[in-house]
Amino acid sequence: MPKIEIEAEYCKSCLYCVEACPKKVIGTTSAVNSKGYQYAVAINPDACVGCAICATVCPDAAIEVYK
Amino acid sequence: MPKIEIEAEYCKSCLYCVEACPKKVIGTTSAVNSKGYQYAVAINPDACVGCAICATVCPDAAIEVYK
Amino acid sequence: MEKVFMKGNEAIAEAAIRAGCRFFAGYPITPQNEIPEYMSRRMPQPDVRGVYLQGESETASAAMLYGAGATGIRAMTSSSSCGIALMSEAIAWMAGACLPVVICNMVRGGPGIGSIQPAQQDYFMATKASGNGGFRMLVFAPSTIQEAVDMMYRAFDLAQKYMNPVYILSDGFTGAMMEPVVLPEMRSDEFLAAERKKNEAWAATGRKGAARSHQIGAGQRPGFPRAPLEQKNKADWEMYESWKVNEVEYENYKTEDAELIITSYGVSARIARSAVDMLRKEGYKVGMIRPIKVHPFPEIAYEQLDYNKLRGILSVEMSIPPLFYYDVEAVVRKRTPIATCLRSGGEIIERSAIIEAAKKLYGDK
Amino acid sequence: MEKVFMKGNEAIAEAAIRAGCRFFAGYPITPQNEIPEYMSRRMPQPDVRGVYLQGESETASAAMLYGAGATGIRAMTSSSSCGIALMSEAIAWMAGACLPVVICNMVRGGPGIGSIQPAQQDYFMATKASGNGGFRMLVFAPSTIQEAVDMMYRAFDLAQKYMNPVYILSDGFTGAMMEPVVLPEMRSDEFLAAERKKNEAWAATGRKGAARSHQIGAGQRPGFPRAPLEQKNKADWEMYESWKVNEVEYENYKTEDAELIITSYGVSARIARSAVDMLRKEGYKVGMIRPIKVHPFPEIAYEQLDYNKLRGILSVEMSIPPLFYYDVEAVVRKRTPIATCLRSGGEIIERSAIIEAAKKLYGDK
Amino acid sequence: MEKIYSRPIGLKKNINGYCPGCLHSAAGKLIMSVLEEFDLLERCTQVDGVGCSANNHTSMDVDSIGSPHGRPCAVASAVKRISPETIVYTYQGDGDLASIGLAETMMAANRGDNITVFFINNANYGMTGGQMAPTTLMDMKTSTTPYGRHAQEHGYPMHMCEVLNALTAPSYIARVTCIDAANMRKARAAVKEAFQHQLDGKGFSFVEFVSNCPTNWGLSPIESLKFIKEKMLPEYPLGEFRNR
Amino acid sequence: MEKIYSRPIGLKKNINGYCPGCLHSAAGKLIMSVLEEFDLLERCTQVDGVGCSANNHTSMDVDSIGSPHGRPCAVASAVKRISPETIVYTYQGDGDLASIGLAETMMAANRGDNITVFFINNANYGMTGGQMAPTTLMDMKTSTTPYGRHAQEHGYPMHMCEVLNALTAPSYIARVTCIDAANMRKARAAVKEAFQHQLDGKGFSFVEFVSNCPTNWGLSPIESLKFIKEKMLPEYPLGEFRNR
Amino acid sequence: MENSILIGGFGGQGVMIFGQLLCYTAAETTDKYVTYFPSYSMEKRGGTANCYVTISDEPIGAPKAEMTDYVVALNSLAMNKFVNNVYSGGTMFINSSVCTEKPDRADITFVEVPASDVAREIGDSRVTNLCMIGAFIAYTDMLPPEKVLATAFKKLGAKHPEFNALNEAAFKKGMEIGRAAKAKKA
Amino acid sequence: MENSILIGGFGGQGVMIFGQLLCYTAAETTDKYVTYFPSYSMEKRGGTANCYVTISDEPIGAPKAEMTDYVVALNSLAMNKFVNNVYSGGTMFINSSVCTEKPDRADITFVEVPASDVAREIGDSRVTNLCMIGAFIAYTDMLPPEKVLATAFKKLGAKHPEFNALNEAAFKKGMEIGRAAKAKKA
Ligand SMILES: Cc1ncc(C[n+]2csc(CCOP(=O)(O)OP(=O)(O)O)c2C)c(N)n1
Ligand SMILES: Cc1ncc(C[n+]2csc(CCOP(=O)(O)OP(=O)(O)O)c2C)c(N)n1
Ligand code: SF4
Ligand code: SF4
Ligand code: SF4
Ligand code: SF4
Repeated sequence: MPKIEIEAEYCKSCLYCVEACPKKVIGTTSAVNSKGYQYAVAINPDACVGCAICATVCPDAAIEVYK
Repeated sequence: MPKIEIEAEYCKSCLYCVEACPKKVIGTTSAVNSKGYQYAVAINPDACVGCAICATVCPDAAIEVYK
Repeated sequence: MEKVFMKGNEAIAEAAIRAGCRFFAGYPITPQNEIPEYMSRRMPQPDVRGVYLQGESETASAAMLYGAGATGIRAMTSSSSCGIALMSEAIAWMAGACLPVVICNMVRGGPGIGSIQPAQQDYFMATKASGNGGFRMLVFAPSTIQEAVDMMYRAFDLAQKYMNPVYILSDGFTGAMMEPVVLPEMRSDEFLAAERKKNEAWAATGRKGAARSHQIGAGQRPGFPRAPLEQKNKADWEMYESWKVNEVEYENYKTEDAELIITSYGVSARIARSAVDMLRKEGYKVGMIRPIKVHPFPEIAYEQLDYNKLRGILSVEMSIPPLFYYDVEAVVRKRTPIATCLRSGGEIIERSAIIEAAKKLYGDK
Repeated sequence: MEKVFMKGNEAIAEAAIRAGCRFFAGYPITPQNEIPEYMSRRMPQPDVRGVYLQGESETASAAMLYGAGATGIRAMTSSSSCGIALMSEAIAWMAGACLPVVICNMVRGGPGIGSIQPAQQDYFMATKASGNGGFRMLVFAPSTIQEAVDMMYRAFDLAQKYMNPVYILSDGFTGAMMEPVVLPEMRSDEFLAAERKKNEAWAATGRKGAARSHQIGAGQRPGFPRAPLEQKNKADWEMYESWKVNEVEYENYKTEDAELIITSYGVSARIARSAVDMLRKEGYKVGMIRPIKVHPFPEIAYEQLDYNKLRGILSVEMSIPPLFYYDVEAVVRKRTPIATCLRSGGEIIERSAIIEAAKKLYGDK
Repeated sequence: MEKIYSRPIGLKKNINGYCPGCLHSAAGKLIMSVLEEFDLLERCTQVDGVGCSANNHTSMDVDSIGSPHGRPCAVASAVKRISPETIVYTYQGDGDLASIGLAETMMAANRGDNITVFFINNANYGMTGGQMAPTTLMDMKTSTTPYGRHAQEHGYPMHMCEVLNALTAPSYIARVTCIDAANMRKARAAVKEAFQHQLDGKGFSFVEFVSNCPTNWGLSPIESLKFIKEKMLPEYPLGEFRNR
Repeated sequence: MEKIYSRPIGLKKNINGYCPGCLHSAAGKLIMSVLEEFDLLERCTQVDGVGCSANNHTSMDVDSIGSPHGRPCAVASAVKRISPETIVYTYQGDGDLASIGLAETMMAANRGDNITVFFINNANYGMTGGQMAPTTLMDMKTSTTPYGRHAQEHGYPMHMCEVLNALTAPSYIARVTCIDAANMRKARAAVKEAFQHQLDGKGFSFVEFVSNCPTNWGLSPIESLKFIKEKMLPEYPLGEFRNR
Repeated sequence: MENSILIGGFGGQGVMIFGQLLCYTAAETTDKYVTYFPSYSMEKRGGTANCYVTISDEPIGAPKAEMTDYVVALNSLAMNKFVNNVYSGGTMFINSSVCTEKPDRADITFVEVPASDVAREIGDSRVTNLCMIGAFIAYTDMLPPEKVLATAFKKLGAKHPEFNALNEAAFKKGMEIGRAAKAKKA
Repeated sequence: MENSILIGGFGGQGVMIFGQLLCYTAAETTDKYVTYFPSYSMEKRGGTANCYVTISDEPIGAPKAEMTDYVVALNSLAMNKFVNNVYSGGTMFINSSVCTEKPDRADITFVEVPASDVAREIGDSRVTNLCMIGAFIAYTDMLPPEKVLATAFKKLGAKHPEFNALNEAAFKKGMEIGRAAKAKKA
């Protein structure tokens, strides 16, 4: 099953991945990282198809994708 | 009768007028001006037709033309 | 006059406008961005009707200032440290062409790009060599925003009086902080028009029937016929010498009975002053000499000291290596020990460090 | 070694190449054009195989030099006065980034464009503020072509030793004149390769398996991890202080029994020396102190004088206002009168004027 | 399970200094990714401009030279001529490359120096707080065009690709953007092509990134992408301008 | 008898400092002649570049500002904005305008500042002794290209009209030469047109003179004209590039 | 009397506005000397930002005090960085919503204000700082609360009047918290 | 012994070459100290050019001597400008083809050399300076004539060997004139 890993410490909460994911896999919670950013998480991981769009658009290279 | 006046002190002896004059009116003599230039003179003034080509090409505006 | 709570950079810009500045050219650089930004807003307003022009670089901005100076309008630029360094050639041209412009350096850490935090590492660049050729300028060193504002206002008149650029040596601290300030009155349009009119005797904005065409250029005195460069150099030198008599400006603070002198300028002096107060409270007989203009250097202030009574001088500045210190050393001539208290590279000098250094130099009370 | 009759500028260029200079960037400016022109011919030759790059300006040339410095190659630029002023920012960057480069200023009249004729009006710009941030350099001031050649040769080693730019403060006179000169030997390719190899410990030419990637930038010491700017400023200061011990260089000429000291540097000192000789012939006990490096300033030379014996010091330079004079004044500390003999703006100082001024200061024989 | 998208190894294991959503990060990611693919991470030198780009040296693990503002092309030209085996590229903002450094940029291009130039066009001076840049759009308000950019006073946006295209020497000129996955892929291809030109010794290669500055534009990251699409791209058309 | 060709009254009654046959003099003569025709001699300010052009202020009797090398356009922009009633023009060589001052030239053009720029392209740095300029022809030997200008090392000649034509704001761009009477007349027309643009407030106008430097080219004046015709003009085609 | 305050947090958390509201109020409604000094890191956002405020009866020598009477920390980074900048006997205000581990200093008072939580409840994270100010003013009585609020309306509400209500709510809630803390201490 | 010579004329008249030929010869064939200092005006051509040569047994302090033993004037401008730079008792060489009115100084010797005329006769105005050198050397005996001529061949003939004959002719003619002047004086 495809999956993504988001490194919370690299995420700045731009939400590009949230917007880009065709499967609405990604969202945010109230959790913040050490820099105070409400980082992105796979809130709907099972829907992931491994298209890597999220990782492609993530400017901060916080997302890695497995398939 | 058309005529040209060459102000010897302005002339630097580039000879553009000599070359340009269709009537071969202009040439040089052994005389030099205060800067040491062998200035142009109307050696053949009667041939002048007042076309002002010499004055037009003279970069140093040393030639004035009367008609 | 009403007090307003203002950022140093904006207060400086407004003071310049009130002094009659009607042209500003500059290029962004921290920590002085609020000066051009303020100018860009303010210049087009109906009570100003001046020109704001963003240069494509400091080199271009300084050239624009040079051009503006050549029109006889009141004009200024501002930048910071490495940006001012880039203006060196043009500043030398302006001094060479005797143009009455104002240059404001909100100093940051160096060398080179250094840091965007405040420092005082451009003291020599301002007072000794802002470009090639050995020219000098009057150099104001404000200690508070109020003083900066008052100096800006006077700077334009002095530039005009001496036909020489005037330099404001301030720093990112004074530019970035906020403080209540009383702004000077706005120069009237009539006054400015009259001043501009006077400058038409030499300004290069079209000959307009003048007896001779006007030529502006480095090495030439505006309005005078072309003369050998050395003659101009000599006239400049005479002017600089006259400044030593007429333009020296400094402050003695609690120096009368002082056994220890703290000497400092600009923002450091502000902090040092409060150190003096605290030391006084503790019973130390400490005073401060503060050059208000750092060029001409107020030699007389140090000459008036009673060296028999002194335990030493503490020279305080935000520069490592020290720079101001060497001017102090030159005038003190080993008559008393001089110690330094220094920070650099964007670090702000601490009052506690000054107090400590002063006590050490003071010895037993 | 064979003597060759050469123009100063060309001799300087050749000496640089023999010292190992393998990169030159510059922009035309009189009176130093023969340096870049010579370099453009010489660099491509098979015994050199260096890079000549004509910058689109002095700003660009200095940036190219900065880039070259970052590769660890031996590199230099040259220019004159206003051209050097334009390099101020980049020079500050090079000092900030600790790059071992050589900068040569063939001074002409100033300020600004001034004149194309020789002068010494950049003394402060060279010794006190070649850019922002209070950095300093070793500053050589050659008096003859031979000395210029020898200094150029040493300059590259010192730049490398201290990891700091070295400055040659020469002038258009020395550059334009011709004189027989003995050129130093050509550094071997092996030596240069070995030196370059050493610099790979910090040079930024691709990581090549190094433990850390290399970063060059103002405020950073190459090869060291990023540290606060103040720490770098302090290290620089320490280095400058060490120069006062290890790098002071001056000449005493007939000073032993002298009752009058002429002090001068560079081309003026050359002329002053012959004035000393002529004065000696007339029975005046005159000697000369000549700083060979003008930074660090050789305070010790003036400290060793017997002020009881002295009638005065005559400070000679081709700058109005005087500049070198103030350094002399600071170390002499009013222990004897100081007079000046000055020319400026491209005028060459006359031996007769020096002699006359010396006699006046000397008083009765 | 196979990793199909990884963080480029050239990026340090830290968060960089760019603002959230700033596409500076995206450009940097692509460059690191291509250098990794070409196995050039150990063979390259990055020449940073002054601007937000200065953040690169805290996040990229390659040799780098921070340059005087506007001078990266001059610095890079010198480095490349001295060390032709090094892959030398500059990374510059629009203030740096197209304003103060315009002469240096164009002259390196005109000399055909064998370097690669990455140009981040975000229509303002980001690091210093959003002043007008040569690339600022018409009517756009910035901190030094408080009443908007107007033709009469400020002239028109500067099109660097088009201007460079008026020179003879450059071998590759392209304009890309990173606003979505498709464009990211195209942008990466352009970065690759540019480096390939340098590897092939063809001379000056240039990639302009139409970018954003959410912070100084006063927009959220997502809004800033929309702004690029709707306002920036019509002014700055994407594409390959030259490929020799 | 009527005087049908006179020396322009803007020229002082002295010999200027240009070399014999140098077409700098010709350009200056035309400018003075047009200013006279438009009755602008008392209303104009000439901003001189550093270079042989510095000779202008000894020979032209108009207000003038000698500018830091390369910065005339920046100086002129400031003067014009402060004093819009003044006709402001710059006079610059190729080293000045196209090398050290390239950014200033292009940015004034890009701002559309209402000034006129005269550009004397003589393919080298005349005043300093004939070093390579951006405009130096291929294979041409100069004092800093002793082995000739080669593409690999020095890139290609810079075409300023074409480069400026890549910008939006300029209103008039033309290239002329003064090698013969016919061209002199065309050149004069271009100078006139350029000033007319300024008088009409249209913005940046630019006239490039393809010129000579007999001294540093090592040619007699007459030979230098031949060189222009045979070598310079094929590289620098004459004509109007823009006229809005 | 001289009061020195150091306010720290992330860029974007309203640190500078906190300081400026105090200063404007003091400068425009009292005769006191007032200075404000901001200090940024290189980054525009995400970096730390802090500012120094001094309100005094005497001219102010050092606008960036090394040691201050009060520190306000909007995040834990600032809390840990500046905890030793408080004079012994001084007070540190912490945004307890995000500052979880209180530092170990017995000689100062900690006032815990769950400002981020308050802001979230009110519905806009941007009012966190107003809540902190409310608490600070109520606890210290340094300036009249209504004057501070009026300044907030004037400076922040001018462009965005829609914020006035939110700001007021946050400020009032903060005051409650500050008052309670003060009562507890007394 | 120190000999100082000042040579002046128009740019392009070969003033610099005159000076350099003396210097190269002295530097390469004697043990003397030699300096050469050129001085240009801003103009490249048409302006005045002059240079200073010093040949001495001692190190040379002032390569640009204010007063010189010899002045060589290739045109009347230079003649008038520099006539007062000759030491009393010194000698001034003038290109008498173009310097018509000799200046009024009784304490120096004038050596009149119709160099331009000689050059014209030889058929190339560019050899004017070689004629002057010939006269100068013959009159002063400062350097061996054959060495000077050899230097001229080496430095000027390298690129243009066709000039050697013309140069030699001019030089020899100049020597004759110089010798005659010397004989007349003695
Ligand atoms: C000589 C000089 N001038 C000005 C500055 C100040 N400065 C720092 S970054 C910058 C420009 C930033 O704009 P840009 O190049 O567009 O890059 P961005 O930050 O937008 O990515 C400026 C002007 C400087 N550091 N040096
Ligand atoms: C900052 C600076 N750099 C260099 C010079 C030296 N310089 C004088 S004239 C000139 C350039 C001349 O070339 P160009 O602009 O092509 O004009 P030309 O003389 O050929 O007409 C230069 C580089 C200078 N005066 N100032
Ligand atoms: S890989 Fe595709 S589906 Fe999975 S989270 Fe990313 S964008 Fe969504
Ligand atoms: S795109 Fe990257 S940085 Fe942005 S929210 Fe997603 S994971 Fe975070
Ligand atoms: S200020 Fe603008 S350009 Fe700079 S990092 Fe932030 S968003 Fe990016
Ligand atoms: S050097 Fe060249 S450009 Fe200059 S005046 Fe002489 S011929 Fe003209």
